[in-house]
Amino acid sequence: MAVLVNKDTKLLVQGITGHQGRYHTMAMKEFGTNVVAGVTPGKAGETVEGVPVFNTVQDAVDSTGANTSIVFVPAPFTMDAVLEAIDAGIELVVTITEHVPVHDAMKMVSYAKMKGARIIGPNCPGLASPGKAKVGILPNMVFKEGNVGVVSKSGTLTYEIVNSLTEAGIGQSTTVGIGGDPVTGTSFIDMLELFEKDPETERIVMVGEIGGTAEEEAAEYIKEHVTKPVYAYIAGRTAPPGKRMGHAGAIVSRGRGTAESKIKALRSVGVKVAKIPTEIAELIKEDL
Amino acid sequence: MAVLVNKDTKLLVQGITGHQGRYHTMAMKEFGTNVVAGVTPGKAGETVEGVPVFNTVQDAVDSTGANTSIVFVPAPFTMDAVLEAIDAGIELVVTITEHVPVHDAMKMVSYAKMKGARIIGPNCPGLASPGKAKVGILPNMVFKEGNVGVVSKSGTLTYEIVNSLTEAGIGQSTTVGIGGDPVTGTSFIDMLELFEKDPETERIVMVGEIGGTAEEEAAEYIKEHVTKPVYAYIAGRTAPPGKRMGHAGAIVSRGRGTAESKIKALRSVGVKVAKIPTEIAELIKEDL
Amino acid sequence: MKLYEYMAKDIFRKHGIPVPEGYVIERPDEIRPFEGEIVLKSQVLIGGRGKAGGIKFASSMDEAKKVAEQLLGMDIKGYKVKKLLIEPKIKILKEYYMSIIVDRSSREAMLIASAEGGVEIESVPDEKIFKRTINPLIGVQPNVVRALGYFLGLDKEQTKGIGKFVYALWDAFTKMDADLAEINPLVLTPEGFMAADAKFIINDDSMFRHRDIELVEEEYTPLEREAREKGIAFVQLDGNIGVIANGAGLTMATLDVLSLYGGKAGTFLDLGGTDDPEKVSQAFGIIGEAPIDVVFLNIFGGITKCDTVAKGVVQAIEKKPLKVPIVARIKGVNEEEGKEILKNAGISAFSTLEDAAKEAVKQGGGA
Amino acid sequence: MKLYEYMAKDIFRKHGIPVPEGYVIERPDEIRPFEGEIVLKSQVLIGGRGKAGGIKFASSMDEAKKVAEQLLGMDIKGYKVKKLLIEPKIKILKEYYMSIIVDRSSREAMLIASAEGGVEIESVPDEKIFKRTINPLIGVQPNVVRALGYFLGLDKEQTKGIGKFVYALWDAFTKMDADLAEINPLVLTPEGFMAADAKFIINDDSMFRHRDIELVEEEYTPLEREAREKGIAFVQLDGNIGVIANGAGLTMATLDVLSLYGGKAGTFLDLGGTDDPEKVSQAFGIIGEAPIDVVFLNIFGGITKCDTVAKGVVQAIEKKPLKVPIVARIKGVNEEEGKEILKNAGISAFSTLEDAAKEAVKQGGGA
Repeated sequence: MAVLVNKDTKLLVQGITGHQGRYHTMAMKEFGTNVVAGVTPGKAGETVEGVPVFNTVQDAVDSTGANTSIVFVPAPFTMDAVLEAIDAGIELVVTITEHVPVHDAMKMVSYAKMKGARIIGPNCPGLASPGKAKVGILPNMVFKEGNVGVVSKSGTLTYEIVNSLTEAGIGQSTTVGIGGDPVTGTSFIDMLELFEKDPETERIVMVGEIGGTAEEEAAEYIKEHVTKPVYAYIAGRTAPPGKRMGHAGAIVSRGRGTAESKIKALRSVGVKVAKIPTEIAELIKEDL
Repeated sequence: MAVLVNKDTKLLVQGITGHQGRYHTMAMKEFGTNVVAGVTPGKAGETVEGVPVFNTVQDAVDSTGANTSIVFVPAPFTMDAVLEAIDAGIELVVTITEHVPVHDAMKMVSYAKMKGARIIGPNCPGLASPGKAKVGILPNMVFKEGNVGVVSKSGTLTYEIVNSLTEAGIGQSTTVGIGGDPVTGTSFIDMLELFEKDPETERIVMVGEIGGTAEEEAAEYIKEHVTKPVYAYIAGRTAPPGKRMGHAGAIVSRGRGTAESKIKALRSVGVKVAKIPTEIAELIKEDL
Repeated sequence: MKLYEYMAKDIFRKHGIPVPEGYVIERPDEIRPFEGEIVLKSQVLIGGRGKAGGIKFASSMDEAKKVAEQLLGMDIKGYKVKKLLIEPKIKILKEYYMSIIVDRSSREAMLIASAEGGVEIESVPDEKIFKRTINPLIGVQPNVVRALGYFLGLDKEQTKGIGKFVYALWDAFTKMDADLAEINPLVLTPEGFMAADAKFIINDDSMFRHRDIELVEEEYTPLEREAREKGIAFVQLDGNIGVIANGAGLTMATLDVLSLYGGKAGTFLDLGGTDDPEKVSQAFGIIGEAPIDVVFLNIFGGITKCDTVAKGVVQAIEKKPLKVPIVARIKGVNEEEGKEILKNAGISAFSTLEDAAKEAVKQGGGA
Repeated sequence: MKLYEYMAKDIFRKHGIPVPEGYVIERPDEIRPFEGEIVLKSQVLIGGRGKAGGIKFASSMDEAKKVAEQLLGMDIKGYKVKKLLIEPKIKILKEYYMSIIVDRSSREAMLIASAEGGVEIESVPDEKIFKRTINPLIGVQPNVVRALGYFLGLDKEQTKGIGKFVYALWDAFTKMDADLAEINPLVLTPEGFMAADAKFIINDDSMFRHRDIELVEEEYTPLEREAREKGIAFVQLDGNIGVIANGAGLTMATLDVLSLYGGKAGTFLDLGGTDDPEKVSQAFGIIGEAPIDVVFLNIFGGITKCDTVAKGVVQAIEKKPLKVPIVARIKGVNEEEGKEILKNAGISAFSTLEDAAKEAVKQGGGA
């Protein structure tokens, strides 16, 4: 077992005929993901990497039984694509697209909640369960099957950390990039809950960054609900207030969202916080 | 155990200072319900039947820990009252008010789903679990504690049927009037699911009426999911098409919603359908 | 409240839905000079008026006036034509169907459309009907329009055109609290899509938000209208037993039980939860005017007590005696007291619905 | 994008929020004749301009022009005053605070208000702040306004007045895709409530829906503005090491690691997922203009391969050589090939972030 994706995942790629859609359809198939359908309006009947393309998500679901979707469509149309997936009964919608308007993000997250669907992202690299399936744009070669669950706001930084785990011989159950936007469908707490329940996950790595209070809230949650060891890295210790560090959410403003506050909160509930990204592998090794 | 209400129910009465609110606060207390608070904007500090009144639901919840609400406020303001209850974290909102605009009903039902709350009604008599609690306007004296779960679209007709059960010595676990409006928060299927799971409920009585296809859908559900014996009565066999029989939902139009179709669907899945309301007690007695 | 076609089209126009430029007349001499051909459409609330001869064309003033004379006052399935909607005849390339309704099962709205327009949607096979629920909190989204375009076989430009239609119809549906907003046929003309016909039902419980809409009560009998004004739930039926009961479900059940014993109800009158003597009086006033042979009163006392209702009944008939006998069935709280009160007023009161129903059928001269 | 007060007030006015009748000037002689007293407000994006002397009053034309002359061109915390908003002085009975923000925790909007207006909301104790999340699909409902009225101690009439404010502010917040819409102080005047000040941030990712809004870029340095135009995520910092990395998280981590070894970053430049040589070229063009002593390139190769990025870097510096040395850290897919390419161009490339960081700090003359 792994969380959110597994061998039963039947993946639909929304925006499959675009550059990113095509490339990652191939990469996900190589990882072992069962990609069953693609959607691009007006392109029904085509195939991409052997995957049939449909005009609408409903058509794709009716024909292939797709239960999970990955969204590559441009930001102005992302909300519509996500709502279309939810209305067609897709249970997990992984939204890769960045620069999605924050009001669109709020609306689609509310709608997903109403309909009992889960959104990961927007502006996220997706997730990967080595040996099972990948729904995202994370590089295939950094992963190794194992028992550490990784949840992160970042992309490349996560690959770096996962790679260092793999190099240290520490495999992962599932790695999830939840995205660094202010409003995302899945939070640290959501993932902590899933990892805590997952029998295959023995340890949890959390990669946070400045901005918001999600890490502090996660610390509260860990205190009450998480029994598995948690390791963390928080990026942005030296970021000056008022400056947005790339991610829409990564900003220290009005005295909130500092790395110090997050690190303090996590340490106070027993989380081991690494000083540099690659130190996480070392901290885990010490505990093994 | 009973469904939806029990001894842990802490009830808030919205519109407590009105005529209906006052009367039923008394009646519910007599039934044994733990009525902890009332809300009427501008009336904070008053008491009704010994129950403290607050200006807002949030104030009431903060002060009393209310977890269930009954709504008596007039139809034009019902949606707002229900949304206020949901936002304050109330889990079960029993909406007695009739003549609620159907678009308001759709909105509040969607909102409840998003927030994980349950609405019963609008335009319903509420529910009663004898020996435990009543959240509604059903007459106290017709009930008797027992193992039959009753779900109904009607008010008085339900009292009549429950009374005949009681007179025949057949007690009830919970009786729920879901309301006869086209859009209601809780459906036959929702209640069948709860009754099927409830260890205290051994038999289920369903009181339907013409209009819509909820009874047909319930029959489908019974076929797949309900193992307990179900008994039904359907009102409106002789109602002419196109005429609304009191309830906003009770109308046979465009060939849909006839009593025949409902009775046929229910009989086909093994439900015993009574010809006259009081026959239900006899049908149950035969099976005992 | 069901609206006349011209009222529905007014609403459509206000919400941006293209409709033919028309006007309403009540007399033939109100027809305005025109070029080409016009259509004269009888304004009645019943469907199938075309087949019943309620829609005619004319290509000259003389002909138009003659046709108008013929249509005005005409009886269509029991409805008298009082108004005509006059519109230029439209060049129709293709007919579609579109509606938005309140969908009970999903508890959301539902968009329904078909390329088979102009016929009753019930007669169109399922696979030719497009159906999508629309959540009231999110509204119509572009993906719904795209799916609709593909389903109807429209090209990109046409899909854009029908999209405007759907958004506007949604706007009218939600802002005007509709139970139903239907366009049948929705026609494709050389100038684009247009609503050739219009059906619109405003949710009765929402009328307080739409006081500017002219009241339409044609669908009710005069007696039903009187009852509505008094806030009494009353339906006139074609039997001879006048049924009064408390609660809609119980009243329906009473009708059914009567029928089991060979009787036929002439009224459905739901007293609701009231035992206010004034209200009971009004109810008996309505029943008294209905063409019935016996009144059947069925009361289950719960919150409303049997004796208070009985007192109200006695007061009502003392004030204005009924010309027909009353058979009563009284059950529930304070049953005995209620029976006693009725008995003193000469009304036979039973405990079981069956016994009472049999007696009512007998007194009504049936079975 | 943060708006100037006068732009924010324009938006407020359009959405029905009462604001003082004002106008904007860029020269003292643009002041119009007035009666009574006016206020001259420096238009800068930084808070605390009042305390910094950026807001002045005047009661005659002469005085007003003198004050305007003094304010225009003034420096407030590094921001130059280019425009003044001229408004009549308002009679203030009481000051309140109100804002709507995007709330990350609830993933909904949040209405915040306080009877303690005119001061930074951060300095107001929690129990004096009203907070209610507003779901974006349902919007502001009357019960929220009621609760707000009770909290602020308003009477029924005042609650109605502030309700209009909240609905209008919600309208502006949602229609204009705001991250933040703030009124501080919201003032009670003898004529009712009014927005005395206005702060408005439009969500950057939503600007494509608001092309009519004048672009404000004052909050960025000229180099940051250039980068924004090229679509490069770039922030200028006050250290001397020019950091380029791929991915926002990794770039931040690079800054942090440098600091661990005593270095200080002068730039934050996130290449994102690109290995397009043109984009890499542009990035080096930006870095080259920053006042730094060494460039620190940190690449983790995943989807983007190390060697393609390395090729892009070499192309970029061949086209336009940097005046400072480059220290590189290359790790991940095709790491060795990437290192080889950089080595051939004279760039020392490390595998571990620690080693590379130490070298960069050394070359930058630090620690």
